[in-house]
Formats: sequence, structure tokens, C-alpha cells
Amino acid sequence: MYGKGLLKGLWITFKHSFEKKDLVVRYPEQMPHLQERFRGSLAFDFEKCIACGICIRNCPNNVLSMETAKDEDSKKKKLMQYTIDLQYCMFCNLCVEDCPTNSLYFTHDFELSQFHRDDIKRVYHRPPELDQQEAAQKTSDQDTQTAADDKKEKQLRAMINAINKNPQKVLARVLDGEEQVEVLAAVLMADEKKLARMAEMMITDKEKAKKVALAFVKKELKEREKGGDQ
Amino acid sequence: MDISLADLAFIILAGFTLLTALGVVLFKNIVHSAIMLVFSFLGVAGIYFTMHAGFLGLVQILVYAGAISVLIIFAIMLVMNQDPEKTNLPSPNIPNIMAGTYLTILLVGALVGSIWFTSFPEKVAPVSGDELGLLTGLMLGDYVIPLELAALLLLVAVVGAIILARGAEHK
Amino acid sequence: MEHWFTDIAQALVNWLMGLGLSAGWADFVLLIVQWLCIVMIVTINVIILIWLERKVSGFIQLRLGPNRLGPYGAFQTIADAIKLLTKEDIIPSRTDKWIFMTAPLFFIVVSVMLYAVIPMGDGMQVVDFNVGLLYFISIGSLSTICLLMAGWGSNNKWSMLGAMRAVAQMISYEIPLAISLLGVVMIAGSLRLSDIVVAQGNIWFVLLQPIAFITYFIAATAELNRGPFDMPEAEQELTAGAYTEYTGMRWALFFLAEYTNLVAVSALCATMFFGGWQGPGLPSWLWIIIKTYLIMLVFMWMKWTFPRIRMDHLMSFSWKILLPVSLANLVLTGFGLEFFKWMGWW
Amino acid sequence: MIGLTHYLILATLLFGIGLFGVLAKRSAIAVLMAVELMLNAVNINFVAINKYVVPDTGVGQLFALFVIVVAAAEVAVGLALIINIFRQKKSVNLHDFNLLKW
Repeated sequence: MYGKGLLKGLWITFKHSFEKKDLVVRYPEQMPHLQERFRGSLAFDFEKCIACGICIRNCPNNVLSMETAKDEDSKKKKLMQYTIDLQYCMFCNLCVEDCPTNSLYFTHDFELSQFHRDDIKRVYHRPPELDQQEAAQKTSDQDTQTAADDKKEKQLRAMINAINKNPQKVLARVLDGEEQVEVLAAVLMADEKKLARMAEMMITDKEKAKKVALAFVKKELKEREKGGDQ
Repeated sequence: MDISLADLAFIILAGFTLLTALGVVLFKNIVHSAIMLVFSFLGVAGIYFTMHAGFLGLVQILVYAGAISVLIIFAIMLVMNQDPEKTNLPSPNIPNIMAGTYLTILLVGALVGSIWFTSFPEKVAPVSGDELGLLTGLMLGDYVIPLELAALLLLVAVVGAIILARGAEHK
Repeated sequence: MEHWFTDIAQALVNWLMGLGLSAGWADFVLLIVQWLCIVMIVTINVIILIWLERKVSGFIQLRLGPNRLGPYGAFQTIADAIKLLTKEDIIPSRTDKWIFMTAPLFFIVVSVMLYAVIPMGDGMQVVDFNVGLLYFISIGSLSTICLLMAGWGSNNKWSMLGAMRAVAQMISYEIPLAISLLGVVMIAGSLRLSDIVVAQGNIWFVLLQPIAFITYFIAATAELNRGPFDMPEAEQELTAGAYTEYTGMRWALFFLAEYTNLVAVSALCATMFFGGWQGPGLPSWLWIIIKTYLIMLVFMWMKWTFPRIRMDHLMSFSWKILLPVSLANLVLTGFGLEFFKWMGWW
Repeated sequence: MIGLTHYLILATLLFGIGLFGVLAKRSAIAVLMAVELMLNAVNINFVAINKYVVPDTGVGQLFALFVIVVAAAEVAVGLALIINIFRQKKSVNLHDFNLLKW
């Protein structure tokens, strides 16, 4: 029949107009459900920033800028002020992606309109407590670090000595087969660097040491076979 | 002088009609002229209303103001290929204009004079109010053949206009 | 309840005659008062209608529509109106100034003039014209000129295209519109709208003239540049047709006139096909308001359901389908009437 | 008091304006419009004389109606002719329409 489709369309819209309208979020009263990776506004964590400037170089719209000063004693760049001019931001995520310390991130705050243009700009000044904190940390840091370094050094030397003295016994901790242990010992004796590395690994990470040791053994055995053939 | 409402309506409508008609002739932009023509037609329709010819006035609005003037404006827009401010200039040779003016003044003067000094055999209208019935009686009675001929004329004119406006197809 | 408004009018005329005015001048003053009333009705109606249109479109599209200002967003249109009134009236520099500026005024005047003959209740007609229907059609045909003026005056190709389309469409659809109404006129035997209403005392003409009703409805939709026939405005391709260059109050006047036309055409539809102000129980002026609003809801329903029709389809639909159908309906009505008279049923 | 004389004078003036337009205009469409004005003047005469001289018949109004019909036909054909000539001459100036003048 002519016009059947028209009636069908009318019936569909008629039905729709009496359906429950729960697709709509009544926004100011009812906040919308935002997805986890939603890019609302760009925020900055001053404490994490190392003033590397990757974000500024990455930004296509020159949204970001910072002011740095040289620290007298450590000759390190020190961040004084960080500015996000959000009106030019296109939320491309390039700064956030490349920040090595995750000091830039997107928040879910999407209500960005302001009455004045200057209010759109976000300026982060160096918080004074950061300087104090840093000064305090510097002194305590140096102490703990030197102590830790000393301890590590001692352990390493002790391990190398132990391997030198009694390779069979010490290396059995890493490898199982007697033959393999013998091969490994031979390799390590021949190369001082490999020995040091092995020792360090045995202190810090035994699993890794095992893998590396196996690799060493395999390589050595192969070379030996080749030599035998010749 | 005592002016009744009907007289006032006639004076206003007549002035309006004549002014807009002058606008049709005197404006330099032909689109303005055409729009003035619409208002002139409306004024004439108003004149018909003052003469209790309601049906005719409405036909005037429907046919003249609603259709013919739209046709004219459409045609104007189709043939517009220059500055609109120069589309409705007076004729380029002065004798034409002079002749036109003299002839018009002579004719109008003679006619107005003769009308003014003639006494017409006026009759007081019988207040029937059924001018529509009168018209339909004539249309479908004594004048049915002219009516059908007019319809035929319209048909022929429409077909002819379409053929003319489409132009001969090149084969 | 029934005779509130007629009583008020009679009282006004009596008071004016008491002041010493002649009957003609008193009627003239009454005419002006009625005209002011019509303007007020139109304005209030438009405010309601815009809200209703947005609500209906929202509901059809599974949205809520305006819901901020006032209960169910009812005051939204008032806020919009205030915004439009206070906006700057921009007149582009290379327009045809006078035509550009006066086009919306003529449009609104023409639309308001339509109301003069619509019977808005028992005896509530500004002018009970003996050719009322012809008046409605001929005044309605004037709005094409206003659109053409707007399109030409804007000096903008989109406006011009929109105006050309509007005029082509309105002139083509005027013919089936008038011819479909003629069927009703033949049955009622009069062009006077109050006679047509009275003739529907026993049966509504929509039942006697269903084909005429359908053709009238379609042609009226096209005549109003609404719904699936809104090619002249076609926001997606012509931005807004003839209204593109208009801002602020002038644009609002166009909008006002469009909705005014919508109300007038719906009221005429109610008068011609649905018994006008006749109805049981309620006062007559309430009945015509109810009928008019129901018809307007159908107009809105159609507008938000159907996609826009292509221009050439639109024109060929008018000339190749609507016009023959309405003519056939006219012939059928004539034969039917003669048949009824011959059988002695009329 | 407005009577037949006033209507006839109005019609005469309107006719005169139309005549001036026909004689003194350059554009063919302008001439057509002026002709329309003249036809309107004639119609006013028809209706006025009908009303004041033979008020018991409607013949004058009927003839005005016929004039309107003929005018509609005339405009349609005339404009079609003008558009057709415009296609070939790229002008609506009457002085360019001199094909038949030898």
C-alpha cells in the first residue's frame, strides 16, 4: 500500500514520545559518568617535576611554559614556576604521555569556563616548603646514601673473594649440574668483568643470575665444540 | 466639510494607489518598481472593497498581487545581468520621453476635464449585498461561453508560456 | 462562560455609542480593539507553540526538551524572546536596505490579517465576510511576496535560493490547497466560514471529504514551509534560506509570522473539516482552541518524523499527484451531490 | 461625498501613469508592468460604472474578472517572450528588440 512506510514512521515516533527518557543526564544536578581516561583539565604536580622540558617541546600549541633557575651548589636546574595556558590546549595528551615522572596528568574536572581570560591560565609557583624539604633531604640523603654504598661495596668484594676461593661451592648455588659449574667457573676465572657482574647479580637477583649463568655456559660449550672440531 | 469613514478610506486608498503607481514608473531599480506594483495592486483591491466588490477585490489580490507580481519578480530576477540600480531607467532618446509626457498630460487633462463636467445618470444602489450570487448567476448563465473561452485562453496561455520559456530544444 | 467575549465587545460598543460616537466609528474602534486582541493571542500562542514544538521534538527524539526555566521549562521561550528583543539589529552593508528592513514587518502583518475571518467561537469573528474562505486564501498568497522581498533584500545567494524555492513551492501548493477546500464549499454551499461551521452541525466534513482533508493537510504543510517540506529553510544546505541574514527582532518577527501562519492554517483546518467551534459541554471558543492545538500537534508530529523531501520530488508531487487527486475529488463531490439530490437524501 | 466622478478620475490618473510608463521606459518588463497598471485603471472604471450606473446587474464586475484573466494570460506569455529574447540578445532593453524593423 502506498504510504505504509509513512504510517510506520509516525507510529515509531509516537511510541518514542511516551518512552522513559533515561538517556539524558540532567547535568548540573547530576554529574555525568566519566570514563577513566576522560581528559578534563590538565593538572601539574610540582613535587614530581624534574624540569626536563620534554612536555614543553612536545606541546603543539605552546600551551606549556616554565621558568627555571640554576641551583648554586648542585648545579641542577631548579623549577621556579610552571604555567598551563589552558585556553590553547587541545587535550592531545602528548605532554602527559612523555612526562618521565608523571607530573602532568588529566583530571576529570571539565567545567573550564571562566569569566576572565586570565583565569583560564593556570600558574604553579614553587611552593616554599619544597625548598625546605629539599634542603633537609639533601643532608640526610647524603648520609644514608654513602652508608648504603659502603655496605654494597663490601658485600660485592666478599662475594668475589668467595668465588675466587671456592668456585665449585659458591657457584653451585646458581647452577645444578657439576659439569656446568665447572665450565662456569672456568669462564669466570678467565674474565674479571664477568666475574664482577656475576657476583653482583648473585647478591641482588638470584633468578637473573641463574639465567645469565646458563647463557654463559651454553656459549662456552659451543665454542669448545667448535674448537674440538677444528 | 464632513468626511465619512468610507470617504476617508477612499481618499487614503486612492492616494496610496497613485503614489505606489508613480513609484512603479519612477524608481530606478526595477525590483523596487515591482514591489511598488504589488502595493499598487493591493491599493486597487482596496478601491474595489470601497465599492462593495469584495469578491473582485479578493480575486485581484489572489491573481495580481499573489501570482502575476510574483511572476514578474521571477522574470526580473532571471533577466538581471547588470547593476540593479540601473535596471529601470527612462528611455534613452529624449523625444520618446517628451512625447510620452505630453501625450499623457494631454490625455489625462482631456479625460479629467470631460469627466468632471459630465453628469452621469447615477442610480442609488439597491442594498442587496449578494453581489456574489449576482456574479455567479451571470457567469454560469448568460456569460457561460465567455467564461469557458477565458478558461481555454488561460490554458493555451500557460502551455504557450511554458513552451516559449523553455525555448526550442536543439536537436 | 459561553458569551464572555461577545458580551465584552457589545458592552464596549454600547459605551462608545453612549459617548456620542456614530455606529460606524464605534465599529471601527471595536475593530482596532479586536486587532490588538488578535496580536496578543498570536504572541501568547507563539510563546506556547515554540515551547511545545521543542518539547514534542525532544520527546520524539528521546530527549527531555527545555526543562530549566520554570516548570517543565515553560518560561524558556520568554527568556528567548527577551534575548531576541535586546539583541543588536544587524543590517548588512550591501543589502537592499528598505526591502530588507520592511520584509519581516509585511510578513507579520499578512499573517495577522489571516485571523480576521476565522470564527473563534460562536459569533466571535472580526469580519463575517461572505467570501471569507477566498479572503483567507488570497491573503495567504501574499506571504510569498514577503519571502521574495527578504530573499532579494538580503543580497545573499543562500537567501535568494531559499526565497526562490519558497515561492515556487508556495505557488505550486496553493492550487491543490484551494481546490481541496472547494469540495467543502460545494457541500456547505457557501464561502462564508460561519456558514461552513453551521453546516457541520450533524457531521464533520472530514468524514464527507477525507480525500480533500488529506490533500489540504499536505498542501498546508508545504504552504507553511514546515515539516518534510521545509526545503526553503533547509538549515543543512541553505543555512536558513531567506532568513539567513536576519538577526534579533527582525528574525524573531519571521519566526512569529511562521507560527502565526501555523495557528491560522490549523484553525482553518478545524473550521473546515472538524466542525469549528461546535462541540458538547465546553464553551465554543475553548472547543476551537482544543481542535486547533490537536491539529498543530499532528503538524509537529509529522515535522519531526519525516525527512526532508527533495526539491524536484516536491514540485512533481504537487503537480502530478496532489493536483489531479484534488481535482478528481472535486468532480467526485459534484457527482455525489447530484446523486444525493436525485435520490432525495439531501 | 465620494461619487462616480472621483472613481473615474482616479482611474484616469492611474491610466495616465501607466501610459507614461509604456511610452517612456527602456526595459521591456517595466513596460509590461505599466500595461498592468493601465489594465487596473480600466477595471476600476468597469466596477465603478457598474456600481453607480447599473447597480442591479453585475456585468461590470464580470468584465473586470475577464480582464484579470486576460491580463494573467498576457503576463505569462509576455514574460515568456521576454525571457526568450533575453536568452538570445542578453538584454531586456526595448531598443535592442529591433529584429522586425527594416
